[in-house]
Amino acid sequence: MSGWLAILVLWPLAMASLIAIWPKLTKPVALLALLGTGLLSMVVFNLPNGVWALGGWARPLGIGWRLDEISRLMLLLTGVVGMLVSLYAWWDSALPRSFWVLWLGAWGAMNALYLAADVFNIYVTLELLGLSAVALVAISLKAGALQAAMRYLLVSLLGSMLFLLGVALLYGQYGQLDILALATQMEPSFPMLFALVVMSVGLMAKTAVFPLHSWLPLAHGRAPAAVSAILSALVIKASFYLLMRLWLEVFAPIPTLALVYGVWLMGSVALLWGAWQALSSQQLKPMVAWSTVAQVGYLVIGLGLLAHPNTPTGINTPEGWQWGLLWLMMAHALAKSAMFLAAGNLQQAAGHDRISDLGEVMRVQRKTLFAFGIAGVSLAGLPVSAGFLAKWWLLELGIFHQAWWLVMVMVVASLLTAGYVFRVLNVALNKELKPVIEHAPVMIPIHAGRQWVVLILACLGVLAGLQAQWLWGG
Amino acid sequence: MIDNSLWPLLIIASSLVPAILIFFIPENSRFLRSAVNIGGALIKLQLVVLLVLGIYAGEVYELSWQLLPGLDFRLQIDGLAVMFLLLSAFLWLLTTIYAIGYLENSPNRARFFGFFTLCVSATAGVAMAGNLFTFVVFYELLTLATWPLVVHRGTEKAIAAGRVYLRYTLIGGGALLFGTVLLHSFAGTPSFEPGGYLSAIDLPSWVLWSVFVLLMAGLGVKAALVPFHSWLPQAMVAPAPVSALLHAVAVVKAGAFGIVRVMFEVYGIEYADALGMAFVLLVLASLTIVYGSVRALYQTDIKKRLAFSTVSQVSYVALGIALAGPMGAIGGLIHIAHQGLMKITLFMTAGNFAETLGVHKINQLNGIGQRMPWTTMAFTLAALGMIGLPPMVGFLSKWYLGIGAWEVGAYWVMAVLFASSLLNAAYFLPMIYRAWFLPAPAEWPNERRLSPHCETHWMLLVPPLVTAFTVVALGLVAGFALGTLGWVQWLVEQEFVQ
Amino acid sequence: MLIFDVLLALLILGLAWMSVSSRDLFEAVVLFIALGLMIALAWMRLQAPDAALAEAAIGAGLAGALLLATLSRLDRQTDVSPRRVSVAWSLIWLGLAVGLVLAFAQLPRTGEGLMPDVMANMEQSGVGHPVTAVLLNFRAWDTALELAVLAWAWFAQQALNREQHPGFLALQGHVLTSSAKILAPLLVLVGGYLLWRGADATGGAFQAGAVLAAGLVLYSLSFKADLPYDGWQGLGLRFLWLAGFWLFALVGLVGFALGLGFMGYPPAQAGALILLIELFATLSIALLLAAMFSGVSERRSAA
Amino acid sequence: MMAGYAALLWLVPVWPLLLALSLTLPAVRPYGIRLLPWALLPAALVWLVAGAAQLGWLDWLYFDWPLFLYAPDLLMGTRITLDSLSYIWLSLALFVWGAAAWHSSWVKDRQAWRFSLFFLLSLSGSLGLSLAGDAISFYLMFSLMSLAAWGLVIHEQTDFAKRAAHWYLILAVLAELVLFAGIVARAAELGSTDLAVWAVSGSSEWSLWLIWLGLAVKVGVPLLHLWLPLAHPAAPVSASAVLSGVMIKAGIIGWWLLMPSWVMQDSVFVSFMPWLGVATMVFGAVFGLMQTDPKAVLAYSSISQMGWLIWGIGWVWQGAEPSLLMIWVAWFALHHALIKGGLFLGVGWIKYSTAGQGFIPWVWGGLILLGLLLAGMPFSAGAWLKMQMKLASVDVGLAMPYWLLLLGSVATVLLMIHFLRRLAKLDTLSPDQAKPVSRMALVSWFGLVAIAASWIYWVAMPSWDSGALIDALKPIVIGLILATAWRIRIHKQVQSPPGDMVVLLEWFGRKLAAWGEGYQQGYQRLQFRIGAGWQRIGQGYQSFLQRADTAEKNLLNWPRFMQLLGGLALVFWLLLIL
Repeated sequence: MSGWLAILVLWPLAMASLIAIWPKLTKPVALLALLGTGLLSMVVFNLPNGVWALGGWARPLGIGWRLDEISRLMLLLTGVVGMLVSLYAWWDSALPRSFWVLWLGAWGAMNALYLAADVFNIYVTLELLGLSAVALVAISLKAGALQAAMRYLLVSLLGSMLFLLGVALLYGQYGQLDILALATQMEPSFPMLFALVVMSVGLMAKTAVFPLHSWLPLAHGRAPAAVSAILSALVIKASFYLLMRLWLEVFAPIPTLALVYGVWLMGSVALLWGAWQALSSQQLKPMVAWSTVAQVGYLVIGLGLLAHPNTPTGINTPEGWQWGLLWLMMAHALAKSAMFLAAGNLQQAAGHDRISDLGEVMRVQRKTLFAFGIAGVSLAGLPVSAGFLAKWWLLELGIFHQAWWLVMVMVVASLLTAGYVFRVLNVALNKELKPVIEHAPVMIPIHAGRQWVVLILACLGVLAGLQAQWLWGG
Repeated sequence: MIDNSLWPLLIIASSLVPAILIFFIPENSRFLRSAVNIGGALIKLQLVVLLVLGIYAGEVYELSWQLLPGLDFRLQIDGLAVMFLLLSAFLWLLTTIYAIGYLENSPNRARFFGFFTLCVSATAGVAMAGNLFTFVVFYELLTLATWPLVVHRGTEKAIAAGRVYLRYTLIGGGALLFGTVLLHSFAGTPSFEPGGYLSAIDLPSWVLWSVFVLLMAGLGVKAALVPFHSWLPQAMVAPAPVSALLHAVAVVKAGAFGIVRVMFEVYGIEYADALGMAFVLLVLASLTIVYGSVRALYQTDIKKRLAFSTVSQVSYVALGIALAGPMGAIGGLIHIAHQGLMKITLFMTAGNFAETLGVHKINQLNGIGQRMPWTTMAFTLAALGMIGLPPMVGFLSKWYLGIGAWEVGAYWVMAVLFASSLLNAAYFLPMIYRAWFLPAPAEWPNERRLSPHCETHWMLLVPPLVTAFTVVALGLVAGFALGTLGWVQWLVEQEFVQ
Repeated sequence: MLIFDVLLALLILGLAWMSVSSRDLFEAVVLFIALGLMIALAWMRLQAPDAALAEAAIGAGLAGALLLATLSRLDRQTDVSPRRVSVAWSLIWLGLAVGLVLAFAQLPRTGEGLMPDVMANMEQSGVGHPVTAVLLNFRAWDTALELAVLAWAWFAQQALNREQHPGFLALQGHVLTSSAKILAPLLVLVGGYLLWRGADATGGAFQAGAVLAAGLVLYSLSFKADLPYDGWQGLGLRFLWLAGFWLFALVGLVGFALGLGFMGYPPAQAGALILLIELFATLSIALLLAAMFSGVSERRSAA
Repeated sequence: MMAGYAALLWLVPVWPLLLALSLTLPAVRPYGIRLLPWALLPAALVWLVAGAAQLGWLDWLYFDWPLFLYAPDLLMGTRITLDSLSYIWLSLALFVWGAAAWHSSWVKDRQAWRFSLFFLLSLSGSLGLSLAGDAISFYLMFSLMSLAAWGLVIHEQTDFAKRAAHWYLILAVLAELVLFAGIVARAAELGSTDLAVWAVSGSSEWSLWLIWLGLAVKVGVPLLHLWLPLAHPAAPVSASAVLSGVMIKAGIIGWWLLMPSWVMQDSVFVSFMPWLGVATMVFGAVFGLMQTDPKAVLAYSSISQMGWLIWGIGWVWQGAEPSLLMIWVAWFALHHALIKGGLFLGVGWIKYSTAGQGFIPWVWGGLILLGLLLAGMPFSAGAWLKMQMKLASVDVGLAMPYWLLLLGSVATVLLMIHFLRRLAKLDTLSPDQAKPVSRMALVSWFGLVAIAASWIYWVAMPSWDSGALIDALKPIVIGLILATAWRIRIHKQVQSPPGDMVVLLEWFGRKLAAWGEGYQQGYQRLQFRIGAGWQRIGQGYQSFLQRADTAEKNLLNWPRFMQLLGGLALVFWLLLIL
């Protein structure tokens, strides 16, 4: 086992601790933290696969860590997006010091989570992550944010508890907690069915899958932009990643066709519901947040497609179809973080985020606007972008399963996505739209670096659409 | 010498890099921007000309890499591509000059020229796309790059038009994507090849037909086939260079070009004919041709009339392809270039009228020939070409289409051509008449002195004159091997030889 | 005893329901505290006195006090709107409860879990009690992360409290003050005992920390109006918040450096290291819990 | 030498185009009219050299005769043919256009350069099509000529001219398109555009019909002639002269070149063309007599004369060696062209001069001479050609009662009498309205008259026996008697509007326009209704969007959330055990 893994987890936590202990060092330490963690994830991404037991105890007894293609990619994604968002936050003077402590804690927790191959350990990391994330939402201390954080806290705890319940059932059934071992022993039985159900529901609540999404637009819409970006791009991915592990690995023999159809339905409704809300939203950040609800629908559909009993595994290249789902996560993470950060730039500059009044600000912040546009392109699955490839993959698999209605829904949802993205761009380009408020608000200058960060994130989403090959090493 | 596989990238970069540069050039550095603009256009033209020679010498230019398992991103330059490339590079240069003259005093130039240039990259990509997937990528990219141009003026009307444009093109793009994925999951996405690749695979007929319907719906939107055409006349609120480029090269041609690719190099025209698809397309194209012309007749706005004329004229390409014979194919393919040249002339001259004199309506054209003889002459030549009079290039298209129709025994298509030409005459000749024969008004709606010597700014005047000259010259020397006709004949030989 | 167990179980359920369904918040909090006590009893019945103690200290004591503190800041304490019990709601959760029971009922009874493994490795663990071995050695990473969770929970609270008045309601009275004088040292003593005992019997850092924290809270409740240890905001205290986790992590890293794998102990020094870790963990836990309870704000400490 | 000559040949159509191009320069424009005669320079040179070659004077130069040029790169392969037939077409064009070019100085308004422009374009087309050796260049030249002539027709911009131009354009474009369809069809069938191939290869009847029809408009076949009596009078005189003298022949040339003249014997065309010819002769005359404007009379006379050519080409096609027979028809065309050109220009002299000018009586003399020539007086080309054509047609085997032809000749006589009478009735101008006289124009007119009277003696040796003379006199005598009888007995001008059926069509057109407006209104109503429908859909969409908030509030409810959570778990469970 490489020490890089431990350092990857401990580094952000250490930096966070430093900040907690010496608040005066916040800025330099934060920079050190974000660069270090980002680079470490790149290093780890290039490590070979492996499974290790912590503390030298053989796996069923000790806690397992593992590095495979999926976790590596998740780590990289978290590292890159996390680093860029952190840079943005670094330039955002409005964020309090405690942001760094909490965010770095969440970052460390995510890294630990992706490495963990032990359901109980995962639970613990999930707790750390959830706790930090909830606090991040409320960090602005606005009344709405606190209320949203409260709701998020309850949902998050509920989700964790349900997960823990499943862990207990797993332990009760097989007497161990190691994912790899569980996966080999798994057989359908009533307790296992139940475990799958409660864990899935719990994680879905944390991922904000329709109809358990209601906390998300509040939390993500009201949190500071950097936090929203982190939550939407990364945090919900962590719980979705677990869902993916459970469905496709731990409980792989259990999901039935009926469940798959059910999940498709949920995803489809999520897509339409989220799009509907996003289209009707009068404010920018809630709109972007609603878009997350919709996009989670894609993730869930993707999961359903993969869990479909007929899905061939291992066709084409190394690990088969699962790449698409990862790709989808990556596309969404890049695009959504860019969008949220862009929204943050606009909101801070204008002092509000009423879409119809943002025209002036958007025209001034050209880079931000452009980034918002191309992030929207990736989100809507228009080429060239990672989102396009991901959507291609979804459609292809949908057609493979001959789920025509699903394919139609996905295409329509893609168009709806374009609809709400371009609604914003329309405002930017419309010179005749008069603001509701007569007196022009003073525009607050934004650090130039923040515009660049947004642009880089969005461009990464585009570039990723051009070269997906390194992912599977083909 | 550069590796052949780098050429496609060079071609794209030659407009992509300027585009990115332009985005970052400050609004007021007029000279720098113009230099980058024109420099890029010149380099691209130069590259394409070299390519033409290379292709003629039998060189192969391809570049591909795997994007997803079983899915390649593939660029390849064949004769068809290079024709479209040459057209776009040539017209881009002219339109850029024109656009500089047209827009250099208006706001948001960096944005405009950036997207304008980006749009050409996308067009180059469409031309060079080596398989259906790559084609879809660039096709959609084109939508995205052109949208900011359509709404450039930022008026409510422009925004509304942009909305309609997006609605149509994105939904069309969705259909196209669906069709492409559908086809991919049944037949994979091999590269385009003359004669098509589907005839070799035994696919169920419902797949073939659904794919066909989806692809045609997707391509038909951009190619403005009835009933997917409504966006086009609305998109006329865009600045004149945009209309010119949109209607002549970029958007509608991308659609038409896609139809060519699909019919020739995915299905294979003989296979499509045997399946009955060619006939469906033929009927659709015929309907569009007649419908567009009829609607054009009723327009009072110059640009709107031209737009409906585009609806009608672009379908000549589809018509030629759908005739499923070599002669028809020649007619369709040369019309890609010919319609481009003629329509861009018309739009640029219309833009000159609007920009110099504030003339937007047809009944304001009276006597404009005396005030702006050069512009009006260019307009006249292009309009006569549209009608199909020799020696303008329009005649060549119509000639080969007619021969193609007769060749395959589709006599009713002759009637369509006849009706279309008649209608073309009916809506273009009155304009010409007004321009030259009626007395000029005492005062123009909004006259501006753009140049002390010329009738208008030289940057506005030269491009349409050059294209008008090309319209005549290419028609006159049609037999020349490197002319459009010669080139297309060479292409069609390849297509129909096996 | 079966009857008692059944009654206890029913009482727990009944208290839980009443607490949830109560319209008056104060009543609900009181019922919640009672519930905590009953659960502590249940732990006792399950022969887990350490858990029982922790539950009593945290679940009933600290949590109850926190809730009461919160209550004092709310305007409306009684929910006057009519409440309907939704049939669907009840049925759904009833169904799930049935499912849960069925699921647990169907678990294999023979499963011993990891117990054989644990027992087989007790020798190398450096401690005598299997639970401690699991918590501090075999699954040390879990425990370390739990300590981190605790620390970050406090950070989270700090972040949220940074501009607000600390949520503490002075509950003190003379009775409290006098009882605190007696109880506080006792609690410290109990804590130390639990910690030391953890090596060989049930007990350990968490329990000890919790009890210590309770003592601290009690102390602060009785002597200070709002902030129990204003002066303890110093560097040392901050170190101590994180000491438990970082000691763990550093030992883990040393283990890695020695080739024992991350979170591995050198077998020879395992016992001593674990005791050291436990000591600091206890301190961390106690301080963190106490701090969270009293809700120290940075600004106030700075002022 | 030959190369130079070939280049000269190319210049025949190109040179006028270059001159036209030069008119785009404002500096050249004032000299527009004066340029016109120079446009014919290459044509004249070619004519001279080729004439000399035909007479054998250039044998020492090894001059190729006939001459075929081929330029593969130009258009889709362009061919120029100069043989004895195209030489006749060329001479015909050269003389009439030449005279007309000199006479154009009457056009002296501000837009004169525009007249020159169209004159040059049309001239180029006219010369070019005489030499065309392939279908495409024929079509190109034909349409160039036809469409450019529209500019000549409309030039005066009076209401009458506009109306005439309107009809001219409609029919010209229609004809053009029909012709195009026919040419395309033949090209598709034969796979070649070389007219030498076309002449000897048959085609489907459809394509031939299309070609025939397209050209028939130009020829002025009854019912398709609508434009002709409008356009010829409306144009300035010099334009009328070329319209009636030269351009109208393009139809005949086209028929000859584009139809498979060598294999027409059994086609349906040969069976009706002679009859159509005779009908046209009579038709033109009848309607001509009902005109009051002398130029309209001349226009109808042209229709009538075209009858002869239609009739002629009808039997030429039946012959075994049509190209030899065609010479007669071509000569007749030349004959008519020269005379008709002279007549139209003469009208100009009468119209634009005042009575006091000394040359007017001479002009009258010339006009009467031309009238007699056209009527076929003895010793005239007309009489001799008609006689020879009759003989040739009998040889070929055309069975047709020849009194019908006599009828045609009589019709011509009557028309000429009518024309001169109407001309005499023309209002005289006051001296200040008169246009200045150009010496060159006057000379060219008299030259034209002289050539018209004498050319036949240059190219052929007509021999006159008494039978021939009597034959020639017959129609003149009958015509005079009839005219006198009419004058004595009826003495009434029966009138028909110029363009006869056009009036009907215009009435129909107005009706159509009214319907069109009704349709437009209906369409607008429909659009309005559709717009309203869209608006309603839009409003529905908006309110649908607004409902989103309420819908979401429902989900935000905590109990609802918990219910959903539990419900979802149950549903999953059910789905798993299903």
